[in-house]
Amino acid sequence: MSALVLCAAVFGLGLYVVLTRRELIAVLAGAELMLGAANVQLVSFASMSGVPGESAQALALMVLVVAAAEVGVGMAIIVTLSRRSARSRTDDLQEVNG
Amino acid sequence: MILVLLVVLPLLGAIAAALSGRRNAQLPRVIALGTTVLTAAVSIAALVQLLGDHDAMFAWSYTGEPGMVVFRLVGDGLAMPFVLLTALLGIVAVLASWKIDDAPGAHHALLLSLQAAVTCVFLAGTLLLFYVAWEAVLIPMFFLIGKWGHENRRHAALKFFIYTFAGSALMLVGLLVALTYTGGGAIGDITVPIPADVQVWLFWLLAAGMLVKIPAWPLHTWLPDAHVEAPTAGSIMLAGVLLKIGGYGLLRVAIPYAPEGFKAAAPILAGLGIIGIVYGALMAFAQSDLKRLVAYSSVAHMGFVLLGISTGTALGFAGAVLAMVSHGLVAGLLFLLVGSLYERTHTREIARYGGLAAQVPRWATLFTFAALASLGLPGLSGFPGEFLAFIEGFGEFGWWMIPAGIGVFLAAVYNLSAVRRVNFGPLAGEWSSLADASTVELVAALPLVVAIIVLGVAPGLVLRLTDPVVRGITMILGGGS
Amino acid sequence: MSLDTVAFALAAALMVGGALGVALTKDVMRLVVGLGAFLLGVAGMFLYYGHAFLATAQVFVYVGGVLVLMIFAIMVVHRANGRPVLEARHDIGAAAIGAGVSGMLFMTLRESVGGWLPQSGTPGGPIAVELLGRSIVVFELAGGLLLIALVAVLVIVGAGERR
Amino acid sequence: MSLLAGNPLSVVALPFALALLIAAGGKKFVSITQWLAVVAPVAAALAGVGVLASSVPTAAQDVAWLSQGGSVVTAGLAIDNLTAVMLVIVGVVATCVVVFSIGYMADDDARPRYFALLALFTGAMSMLVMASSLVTLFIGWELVGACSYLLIGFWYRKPSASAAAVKAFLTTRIGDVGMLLGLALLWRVTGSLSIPEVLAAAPEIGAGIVTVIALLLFVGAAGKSAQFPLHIWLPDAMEGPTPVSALIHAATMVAAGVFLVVRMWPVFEVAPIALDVVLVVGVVTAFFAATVACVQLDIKKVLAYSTISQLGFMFAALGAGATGAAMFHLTTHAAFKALLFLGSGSVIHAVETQDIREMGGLLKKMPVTGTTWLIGVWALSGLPLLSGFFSKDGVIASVLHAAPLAGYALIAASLLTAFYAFRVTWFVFFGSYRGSAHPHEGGLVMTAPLIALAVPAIALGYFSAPFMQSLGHEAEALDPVVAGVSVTVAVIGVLLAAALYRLGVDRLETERTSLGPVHGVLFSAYGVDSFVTRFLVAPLEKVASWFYEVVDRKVIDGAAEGTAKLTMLFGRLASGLQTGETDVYASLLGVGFVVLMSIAIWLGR
Repeated sequence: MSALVLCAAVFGLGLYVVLTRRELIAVLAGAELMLGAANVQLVSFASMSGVPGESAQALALMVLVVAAAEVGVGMAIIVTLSRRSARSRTDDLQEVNG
Repeated sequence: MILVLLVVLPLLGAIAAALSGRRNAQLPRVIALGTTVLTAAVSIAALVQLLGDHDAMFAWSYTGEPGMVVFRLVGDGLAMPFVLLTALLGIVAVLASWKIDDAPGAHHALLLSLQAAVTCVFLAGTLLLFYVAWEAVLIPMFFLIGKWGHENRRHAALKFFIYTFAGSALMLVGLLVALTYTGGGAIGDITVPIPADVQVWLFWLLAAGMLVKIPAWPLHTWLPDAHVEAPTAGSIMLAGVLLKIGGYGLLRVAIPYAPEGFKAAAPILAGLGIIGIVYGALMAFAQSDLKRLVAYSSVAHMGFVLLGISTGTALGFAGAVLAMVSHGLVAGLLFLLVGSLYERTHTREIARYGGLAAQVPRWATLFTFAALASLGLPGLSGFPGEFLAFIEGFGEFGWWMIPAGIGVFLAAVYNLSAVRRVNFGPLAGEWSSLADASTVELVAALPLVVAIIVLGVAPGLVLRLTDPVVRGITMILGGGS
Repeated sequence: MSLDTVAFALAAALMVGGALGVALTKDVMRLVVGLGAFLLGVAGMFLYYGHAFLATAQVFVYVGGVLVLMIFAIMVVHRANGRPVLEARHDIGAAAIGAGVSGMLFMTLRESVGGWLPQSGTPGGPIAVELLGRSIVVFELAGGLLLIALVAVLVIVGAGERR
Repeated sequence: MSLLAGNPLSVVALPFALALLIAAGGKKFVSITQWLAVVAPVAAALAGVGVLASSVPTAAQDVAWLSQGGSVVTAGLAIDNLTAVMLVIVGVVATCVVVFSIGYMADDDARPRYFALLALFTGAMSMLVMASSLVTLFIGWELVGACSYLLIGFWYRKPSASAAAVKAFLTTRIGDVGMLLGLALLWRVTGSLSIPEVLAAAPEIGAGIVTVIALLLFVGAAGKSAQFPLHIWLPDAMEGPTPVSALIHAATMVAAGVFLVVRMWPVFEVAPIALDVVLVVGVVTAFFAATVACVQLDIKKVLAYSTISQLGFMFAALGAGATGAAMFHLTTHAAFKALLFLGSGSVIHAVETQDIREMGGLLKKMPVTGTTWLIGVWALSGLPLLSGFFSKDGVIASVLHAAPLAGYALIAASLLTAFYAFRVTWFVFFGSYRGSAHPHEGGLVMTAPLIALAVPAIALGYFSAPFMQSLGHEAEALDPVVAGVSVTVAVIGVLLAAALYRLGVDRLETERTSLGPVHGVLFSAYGVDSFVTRFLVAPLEKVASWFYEVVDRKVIDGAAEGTAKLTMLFGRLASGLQTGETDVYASLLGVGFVVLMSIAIWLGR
């Protein structure tokens, strides 16, 4: 039960980081936090509800892979953005709102 | 099979007109005229076939594999007068837009597809096809007003589209509810009667789209704007036929599927009808724009239709059908004349007209004739429908008919004042060189004039057709389901 | 205080400490260190639940790969103007939203443990069998997709280089 | 004869066909087709005579005009004695008018339209008269109104003519709406509109309802026969060509009101209150119109008010229950009033003005017109030996028996009648010619009809007995006392007019000053006309435009357009959220998650 509290708290913290940090890198770190917390949560659930370990592990692995890919792509974007216009602050990037 | 032809033929014509439009301007007009004349011939053949096997309705349906009726056309006594009216007005509309020169191909294609869609509404055998055709009517009309209209045509086209679309959205909900209960999908075969308490709100749901279309009193403000901006042919089809699918829908769908709901709603409908008669006449009298005047007169005429339908008696329905067919002819003729005048004078301001009878005698005689028909002069088509609606209305609602009587008087007021301000009095200087109605316009007007007189003298022709269907409806209303 | 509760406490402390480090630090390197600590904590938790393979994978992929990548990215991005000062706009709104989400997360998940949430879909096992068994093709396709994504990364980065 | 009498439909169809032919003929053939216009009324007259001679009413040619689901509205035509009498009147007068018009309208360029409309009118009038169902009667009723509208506004270039035409149609239309309501009430109560059935069912209808029906039908009759207060259109209707006034506004259309009451007599019989109303309205109109006629300066206006007054006499007789006397007076009135109108037409044609101050001494210059006018005026005033004397005497006798007070009013009215009739006669036909034109007698085409009409004006009085029998009434003998009184009163009127004349023409000018305010009141027909225009017509325009500006544009259209604006407003609000900062989006996401999950939990509880 305590794992539940922990992971939820860390997830909230990760979200806080995403919301408050201005640098893309920090935002990505926040995302990592959230993903990690989710992973732990997943695993703790699997053990609690008697699901065979392998499937939990398989799923966690999948999340891991996805997280890794995500960081990779995130880094690439950061690098290109910074190289092209030296802007890595979320505030400057307003084009999103169409 | 003949029914399918009625719908498909104009569509083919539309495609042909659109394609040929690119090469030269004259070809699409000829194709359009040919198609409409052919469709008229086919519709007469359908009439003969209907009369042949003593008024049995004949249907054509294409059923999908699990036996679900997918596409069904029904030609019976109630639909046939409207189909013939559509065919006739189709010819008149094509003739009226003979001198359209910007993209004539597209214009005639849209006209023909509009005619096909409307015919499909009248012949629709299943609820779904009825709805699909009902919506399909909006599209060509929207483009006709939007592209070939006058000053602020976009606003009018958009308002027309959204207003009617909102109404028909409610109607769709109603149709779906009806479908779930009856399941059959084919209009008319109500195997399991819909429970009474459902019928009460079901009727209002179904009637919503139709009241917007008729137009009933508070839902009418889209009509003057649409008419003022629409091109002549657009106005003819809009007034002549599009307003009828509302009334037709009430008779064909709303009442049979929700008779209890109709009985509860009848007084309100009658009230709306009577208000419509007086209000439309009053508005028409206050107009300074000729086309807007005719548009409001349509509101007044359709007020009678609503009154006729709301009486719930056989003669009341007959009066409504007669009033609708006659309004189609009269409004068609009026818009043809006003449109042809506008093409030559480029103004619709009544104040600037005066004494045209001297300058354009043929046009003036037709306009006076149309105005007399519009005020319901006996001997012309306006009278039987309105007379029946009036006396049956009196039978059902008693002294509430006094405002309707005042409406009849106001009809004479605005019609005659329009004739006086346009035709009589000294000739306004600026029109001293105005040309009289061209032969094309006269040829277009002739069938309408003849039909107005024939329908005025012998309304029995139409009544004979609608008799079996109306008996069915009154039987449903009478309790037998 | 049995051994595993100690392990759990340690891992939890590592996770929370790392997260707080990421959240509060001004300096970017300290942020990376915090993230590293957090990831180690997560690996510890996996161990606590007895998934050794997962823990090792976690360490390899994350600590080894991701952190190094981040450091490189930081190096590349901030070559010109030295170590940037991480500026954070701590505002109550964001904190409230974070707390709200975590609280709600906690409540809903607690409910689900109680069996309230409807058991949707099949349990994990058959998916794995399915995934690696008959629909191996799909699995491979997913892998291919990831590969393409990575290649795309190179292309994006590459374009910048040539100019 | 029998062919026409045999089937009434031909009597209606023939005039319509002729009208079409004349209109189609157009200007080229008008000199030939105008004679066709004569055929229509002759046919009607022959049909009438046919039935009267054989006195066998033709069977009704009924057809189920509107039938649907069991209930039927029949329409049909039939000729019985009453119809036959009316047919003869319409036929004779119309024939004379058409022949007269050929001369009168000789130099008018729109003759085809004129003669076509006359033929159409004859057809419509005969349909009205021969109707065996109230629907056909109503159709004829309104078609006659439409023809009168088109004929009054014949010279449409004159704004006053087109205004008068519209006014005529609208005022009669008010009456028609009343009648329509009466028909609707009859339809609801008796379930049928065919006249025989309705008349048979009349006694069983409840007293209250039958009175309302009778009153509503009387409103229609009052509208068409220009009784007070719906009389304002008749004086203005003089804008139309004079032969039209002679035909429509003297003999036929205005008589339709009286015909309607006589035709629907069983309904009126059981509604005594309605009959009292008819009596009162008749007497008031008779007296009021007679006073106004005394001060008119336009020859046709005098005749118009005289017609209104004489119709008042007929309605008074009907009110008193004497349908025979009323019909007899209607017949004689049709003859001599048409004669007077055609006479005035011939005078106007000669002197090109309608103002009696610019006439005078025309008896010498236009002997035929003069003498026939004298015969007409003699009959109108009810002086002995001519038809007016007999019919007016019958009317006054019956009214005296029913309501003495009303009788005295009618006697006073007939004094005034004699006065204004001879006032016009002295100033127009005696003394010296004051005008600038050089008057001369019209051609044979114009004088023949005058003579033709003079004959019945003279002789008709002596045929009261057979006339009454044909209508199924017993012929009462002449009441000596009433006859004596009315003759003396008439003679007084004549002498008064002579006295006025002896004072010389300027006397007409001084009339205005001597009578002072009274003259103003009388001249403008008690201001009824201006009252109506000021308090009914003008406000209608204001109300209509206010309704349009405020209610339609702002309220209803506003509501429709308003919903559109509202949706746009919401659109703009929603777009405010898309600021572009990613953290805003993320926080929205978070808030969304919290809200949704709380709902899920709350529902799941």
